[in-house]
Amino acid sequence: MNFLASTSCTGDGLSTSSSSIKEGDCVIVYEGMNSMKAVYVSTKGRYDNRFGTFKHESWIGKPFGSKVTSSNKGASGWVLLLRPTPELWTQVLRHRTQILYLADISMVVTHLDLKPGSVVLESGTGSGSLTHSLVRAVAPTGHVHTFEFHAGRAEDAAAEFKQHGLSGLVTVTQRNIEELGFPDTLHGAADGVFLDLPAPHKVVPSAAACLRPNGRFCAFSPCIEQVQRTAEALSSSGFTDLITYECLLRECEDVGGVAGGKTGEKAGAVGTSAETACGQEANEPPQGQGQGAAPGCALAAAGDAAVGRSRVVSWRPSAEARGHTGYLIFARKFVCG
Amino acid sequence: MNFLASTSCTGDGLSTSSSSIKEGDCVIVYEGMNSMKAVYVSTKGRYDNRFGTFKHESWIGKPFGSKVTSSNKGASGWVLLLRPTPELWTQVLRHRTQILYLADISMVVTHLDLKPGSVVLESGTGSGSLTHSLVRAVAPTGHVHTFEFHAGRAEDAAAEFKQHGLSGLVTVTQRNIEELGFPDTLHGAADGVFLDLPAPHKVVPSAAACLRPNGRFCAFSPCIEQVQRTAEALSSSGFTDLITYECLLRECEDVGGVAGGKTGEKAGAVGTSAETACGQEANEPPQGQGQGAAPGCALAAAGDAAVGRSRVVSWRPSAEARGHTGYLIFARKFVCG
Amino acid sequence: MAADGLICEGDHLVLDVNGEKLSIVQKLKATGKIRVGKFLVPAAPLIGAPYGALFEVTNDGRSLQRVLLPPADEITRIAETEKNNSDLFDRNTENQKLTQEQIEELKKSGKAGAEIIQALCSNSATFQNKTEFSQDKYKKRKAKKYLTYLTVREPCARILCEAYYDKAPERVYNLRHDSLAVMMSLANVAAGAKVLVAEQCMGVLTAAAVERLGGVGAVCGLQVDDRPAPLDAVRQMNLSVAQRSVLFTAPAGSLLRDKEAAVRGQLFRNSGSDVAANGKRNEPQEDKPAAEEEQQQQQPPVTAADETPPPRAAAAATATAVEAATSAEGGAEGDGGTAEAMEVDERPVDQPVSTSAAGDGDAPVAVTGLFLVTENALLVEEAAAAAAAARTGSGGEVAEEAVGRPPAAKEEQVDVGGEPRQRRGGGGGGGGGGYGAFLPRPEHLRAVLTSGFDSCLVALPRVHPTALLAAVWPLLAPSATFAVFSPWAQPLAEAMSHLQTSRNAVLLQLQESWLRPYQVLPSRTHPHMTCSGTGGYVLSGIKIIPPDATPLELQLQFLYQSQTLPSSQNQQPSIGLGKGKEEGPTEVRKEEGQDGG
Amino acid sequence: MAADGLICEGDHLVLDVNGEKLSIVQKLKATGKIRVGKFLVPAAPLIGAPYGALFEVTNDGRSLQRVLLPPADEITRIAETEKNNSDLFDRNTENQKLTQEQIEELKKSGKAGAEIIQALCSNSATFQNKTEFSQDKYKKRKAKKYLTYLTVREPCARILCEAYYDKAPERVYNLRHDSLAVMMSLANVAAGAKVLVAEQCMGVLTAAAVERLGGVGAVCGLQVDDRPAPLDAVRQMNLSVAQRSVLFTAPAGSLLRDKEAAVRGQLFRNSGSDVAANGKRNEPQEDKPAAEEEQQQQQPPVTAADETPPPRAAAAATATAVEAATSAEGGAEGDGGTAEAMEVDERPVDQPVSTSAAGDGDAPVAVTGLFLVTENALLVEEAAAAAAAARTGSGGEVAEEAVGRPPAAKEEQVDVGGEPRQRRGGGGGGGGGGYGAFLPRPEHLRAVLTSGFDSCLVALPRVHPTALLAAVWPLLAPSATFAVFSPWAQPLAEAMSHLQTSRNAVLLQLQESWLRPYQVLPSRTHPHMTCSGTGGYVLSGIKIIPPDATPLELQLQFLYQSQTLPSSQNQQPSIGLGKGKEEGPTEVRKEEGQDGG
Repeated sequence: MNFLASTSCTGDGLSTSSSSIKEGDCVIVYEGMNSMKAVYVSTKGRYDNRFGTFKHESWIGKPFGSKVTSSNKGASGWVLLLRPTPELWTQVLRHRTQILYLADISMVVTHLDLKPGSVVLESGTGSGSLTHSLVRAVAPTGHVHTFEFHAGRAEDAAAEFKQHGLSGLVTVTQRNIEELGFPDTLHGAADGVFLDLPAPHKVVPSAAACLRPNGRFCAFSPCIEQVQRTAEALSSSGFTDLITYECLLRECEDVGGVAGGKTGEKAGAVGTSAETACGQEANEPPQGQGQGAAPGCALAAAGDAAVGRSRVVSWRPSAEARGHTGYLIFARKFVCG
Repeated sequence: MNFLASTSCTGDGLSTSSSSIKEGDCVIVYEGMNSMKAVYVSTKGRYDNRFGTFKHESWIGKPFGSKVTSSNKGASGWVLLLRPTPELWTQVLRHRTQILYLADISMVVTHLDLKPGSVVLESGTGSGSLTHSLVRAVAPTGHVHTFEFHAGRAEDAAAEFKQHGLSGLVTVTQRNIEELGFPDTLHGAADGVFLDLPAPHKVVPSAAACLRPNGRFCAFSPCIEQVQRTAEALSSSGFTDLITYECLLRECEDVGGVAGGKTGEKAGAVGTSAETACGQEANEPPQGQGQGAAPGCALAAAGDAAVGRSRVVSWRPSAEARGHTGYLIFARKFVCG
Repeated sequence: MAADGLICEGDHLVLDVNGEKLSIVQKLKATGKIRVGKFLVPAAPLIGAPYGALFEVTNDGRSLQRVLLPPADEITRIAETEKNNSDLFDRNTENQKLTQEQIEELKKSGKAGAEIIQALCSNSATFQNKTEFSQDKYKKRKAKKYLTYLTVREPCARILCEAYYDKAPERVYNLRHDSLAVMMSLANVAAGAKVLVAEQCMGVLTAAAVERLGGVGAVCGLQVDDRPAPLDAVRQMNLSVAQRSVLFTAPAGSLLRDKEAAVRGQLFRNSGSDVAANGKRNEPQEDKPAAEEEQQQQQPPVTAADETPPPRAAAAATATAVEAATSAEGGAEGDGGTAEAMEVDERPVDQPVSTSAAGDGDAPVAVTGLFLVTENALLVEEAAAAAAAARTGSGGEVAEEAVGRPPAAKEEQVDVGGEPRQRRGGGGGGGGGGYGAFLPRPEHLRAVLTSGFDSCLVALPRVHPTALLAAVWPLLAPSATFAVFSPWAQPLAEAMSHLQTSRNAVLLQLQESWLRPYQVLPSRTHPHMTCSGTGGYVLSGIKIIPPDATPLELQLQFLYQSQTLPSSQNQQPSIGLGKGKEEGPTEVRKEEGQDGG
Repeated sequence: MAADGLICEGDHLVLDVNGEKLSIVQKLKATGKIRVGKFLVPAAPLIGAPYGALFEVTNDGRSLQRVLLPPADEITRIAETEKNNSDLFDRNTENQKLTQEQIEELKKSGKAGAEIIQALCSNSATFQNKTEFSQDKYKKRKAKKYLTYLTVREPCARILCEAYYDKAPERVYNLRHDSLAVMMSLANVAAGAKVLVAEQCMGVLTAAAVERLGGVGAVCGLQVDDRPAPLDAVRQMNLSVAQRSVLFTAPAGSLLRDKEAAVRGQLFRNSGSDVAANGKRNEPQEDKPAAEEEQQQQQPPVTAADETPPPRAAAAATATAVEAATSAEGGAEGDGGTAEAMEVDERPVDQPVSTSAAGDGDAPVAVTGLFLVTENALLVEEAAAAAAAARTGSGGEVAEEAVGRPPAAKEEQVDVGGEPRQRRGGGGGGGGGGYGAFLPRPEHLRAVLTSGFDSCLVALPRVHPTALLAAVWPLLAPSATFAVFSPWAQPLAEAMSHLQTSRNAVLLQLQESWLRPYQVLPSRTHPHMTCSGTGGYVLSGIKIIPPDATPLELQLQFLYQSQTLPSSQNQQPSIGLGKGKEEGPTEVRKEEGQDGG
């Protein structure tokens, strides 16, 4: 019920429910960077992990972002309770299919030009990873029509959306879009269409029929051959501005600091070098060590003092990386009339 | 005459000529990062630029890496004279065609497993950018057979190799390799084959005939469709271990330092923090500011003191970048016998 | 109906010329001219056309003509060619039999671009021998020269980001559209959210946040400098009154002080004596929405509130309160007395809070929407300097210098788009304002001060992110999502390390978005040969209530739950900022006892 | 003949299993066994086969069988499928009708892997409904499980780099083969070059340099630490005597002192009194090549000197001088007295220079190839500390600590390849030596000391590159090309900035190599889904004689041209290091007056 801030807005358009946990809420239980679980809060519910047993009851009323301790006697185990977001959901959801991740999702939402009020079509629904982000983008007044070939997956997705309080914003339909295209009822109704199918080129004519003029199209394909066929189909179906992107997020790791706070001398040294910071050229970035303050910034000096500035930090790109997810081909429906 | 150290070796295998400039030498005249020219030294030669006139005569006997001043009266213009390398040549050569650059060249040489003594075939010669690196890799006992469709380009390349003293290491032949394949005389003679042609797949059978068992093949193609066809041809011509790479060098720019040496206090501060450097965890990189010395390194402490360690440096990737050059497909000739 | 409505007079536009170059037109005038490539043509044909419509510059270069069918792509579909270019030397000019004069004559004779290109091809000595792919390339190159197509785009944050990045990447610190997209996701910006934005990227992040809220929620543009940051992107979108109403700007200092007052429970009482300075303090009033409604009724009828831009006052000299409240750009056009309207937080204590634009009438709240606006700036400076000195031992002088601001805000001509633009855009939906200033609605301010911001976007690359995050930390609600942008990785890595140690945040990630555009054409598919090398770095995470909070920290954490500090902090007006430092990730450096659970 | 010769007993090999995993075999024994995937099989079939040959593990998992024809790739060639996987759930085990017991039975029955895979496909409930592409994927996955192919590769620096990177990237600091390739280019490493290498990446850079020289030129492995760096990669290649002869190792301190002596013209005179310490100083002798020839004659006849690895002594206990000179791994196998052979520069002054392995006979030069080997280590320490203190004002303690080394070199088990290996590899072509130590030939030493190194490779990520470059700078000839590797960009950026300011180098570039492997299959072409995220950063440049050298600097520059310093530096044994600092980019900080010309 708490997935989107906009679904729990009061009259003034500002959410009030997001601050504390209620029954029925989806909570992301954080045990570690790679150990999170989605839990639906019920008064009788229990959460068990290696650190102990946690009673949901004790979570209710706590603000999201809180640490809660295990109810075992004498146990000191704890977990964090985070407010769900589509990004967290992507990390905890049950994989029914391969899913889209942050980089591609962000590109799809942004380059489909989705806004509150937009109507967007999606096929297939898959595990609903992207769908949550689409819903977030078009809420509270838009709608996502999502289609899934596989009946079981369609059902699971619909149940999930309902549990997340999104039923009013998304409709899941079981349908073979590659063979049948989108329903006629959606013709001329969509601001955006997104396809993640083995043969998106087959659906291009139907997508063209559904899109309003200037509406935007996107297909995700792991292989370049699919993109080539989709591009051909788009060119011959009244689309323009074709552009194919590949987008990856490269993570930086090994961000380790030599902990500061050891010596008074250091702080003094930092102060000395900070003294010269204002003579720094404006075209230089802020410097955490040695030179910290951007000139003329009211917060920098105080903030840097707060930092202590005695830590030395290094980073490098992560050694293991996602090398490829897929290509995103975008196009715009030509504005004829 | 001075392009390769190995061509001017004395009996003990160590070059002696590289230290000073002689008549006939190719010299890279450096005026700036993006302003370099190749000049062949002759006693009567002159080099003119906006800073003045430079007489070659005054260059002779100077060590490579020297600064020379203009011979104009009262002029203070100067240039640097660098020893030529294949990398510098790539930056100064006259473009007769599109050329290969550092990243691809390095991959080709390394993944063809070229060593002194290797025999390698190249088509086409183009502007000779890669050829110089191939020659460097196989010298002093190997050979590069390079083929160029265009007669004029073949002649130009041959003249260039002669001027660079490489005639004994490289043979240029005018020949349409796509139509005719490599000459029969080279069958079974090559350790490596490199193709940069519009339709490399046509040449795969000929390449297979020329390569020794376990010999390596590489083709450079800007478009993926060419790679796909080449891969098909390789699979059906007794090649194995197919792998396609794309390699780019990403430049870091904006490396600006806040010049140090301003204050005595700074040096003192640096000393203080260096003092704690040995307590630094071994898994941390060396730190230019604040923490400088790797533990237990004889040079680090003294060196860091030398550095002064009062500069703060920032960098970021260059905003404009080469986005793509081409794909490199490598394969190995199967070892049957 | 088209997805993005029709082009109206007064709209801002993004012009896309030949799919290559984006430029921005502000306040389209039906009688004006616009620059399209190298041509200056009357803008009239655009009015009433749908967004996304295609136009062509006529052969004489003097007018625009609507193109109603997609132009043929003229792409060769063959997979393989029997020709090759091996015997061609690239000597472009020598191979063309037509002289430059002849080409000029063709153009003057009124031939269509397509005809000229045909003539060029048939008069090229080498064209017929080129491969079909090279012929395509040749024609395409010529088409760019002799055909000028214009697509008119509705300005949205994404396309404005692209336009800025292409034209003047340094003005947006290389913030590329993909990094922007990722930040919006990671910060969970959506309708209903309360978003804190601190940026100096031409307003791109603020615009994106406003766009994503769709009129529901609140966006606070935090002012950390001595003057409001430029919000060009916000002003260049055709926002409706409803959309724009979510936005307000606030100086960091006053917001922090308001926050502190809120947690002390003193926000809505007139507590005169507890602050050294006193000024007019206006009680929040709830008549604001009514005022807005009234203003909307004064406007011409609109088809859809969300899609039609509000009318804008053409001139500013005689702005009345009502005009100021609805004018987007005109409000503070002048200088002198009018300019003061935006310096809400900066004026000396004894100068009364007033604004020439909106000082009376039915929008007084809009003017003094920040509850504690009359704090003496000098006091803040001194306190900050003292705090800094106490921490560094010798940093006092620095702090003072860094905090110091010129006595009067100095305006700069910011002309990113390359288009002529006004020196100052006007205020937001709530009232008139100065350069970059939008005044808050009281319900917004109350909401963000009591429950905190859900979401935080930062792109102030000149300010160290550690410092900035420490400063805004008290404003964020627990479980708030944040995303910080910088073109440099190192400061973000430092901030990340700091947050890791502090244990005030989880799911910390420092990422670089890597984007690759492709050419997908039959037999010619490859990534673009040149591309942007960097789109910047993004540090993201989620604020938490630190698990192993010490008693002191726990005490401070309770502030979020509106408990009262045991000791009075009244004599220390810097506590708003000071708390940020204590509360922030500064002091907590412990070993991770348990892997997060 | 195959391009890479035949596999011989005693060779080192790289095993490539199913094109997925590389492992290293050291000193192949005809009677031994090797691990291939999950199987341990006799190595005998490998002997005499050509490098690059393909083998298959037999069905019983007990032996290797040569494969003489390339296995069919079994790749579907269709472009489009009419099927789709939409109604399949991925429940691998449930869909397979064969039980694990049945599969085991099939295996025991001696069925070939291909037959088992066929059985699995026909017993899969979903196989027939899968798309052809999914069928390929399924078969490929099963093939990896039931078929084990082995390709035997000749170890070269590139493939060793790949093997280390895959197995233990942290041991090579993420030095990836493409970065290695770029460094070789940028440093202009080629036959005839004089290459200075300072690395701690398992010898990968040293091995690559030795390989590229092909027996012509010189490679000096610089020892900057208290003990020689591991050179595993060099030892794991099947280098001929000629190839290996180019390599020697030298402690930085002694090389710098030798350099200083060389520029004073004192290198080849017995200058006893000018150094506080004295030891046995052997005049260089030119009878070394003769000794080498003699040793080669004692070996069995070889077909091609370059391609056949030298015989190696199996045991080390009774090593004689001759054996030591030709043994690659055995020389210093023991400990105690034998181990001292490698500590040429480290022993106290009053201990005579000797080595049990090569202390007499016809290779005395090899033992004392560094001309000034008997410097008192303590003196060096004190001097370095004093120099450091003089510069930093307070760094003395640090310098001492950093320079200080344990009295006896402590060996570590370095087992990157995961294969059993000897604790110590032996010396180079010139004589016996210890862990990582190869003694120089006098003509090499003379050449690099008089004219300087042409080329410099650095990969010592734990040492700040600014410091390292400053230290080795005097050893480089003008116009020398250098390439410095680090997994971290920041230290390299600092070094680059330093060099930019110093104006001692041009063409400075800081680059990151970006590598993308692709799967190219019909209708299934895409970059690999997972790949290595970083291959490190490379700083490169060319040393020059600084254009605006001050008189002092000019004076120092002349040292390169073998001129004599006006004042005697004899009483300052630290000048070798000290000069590095003065000569290096430290002191010269000027504005660029003219754009390089």
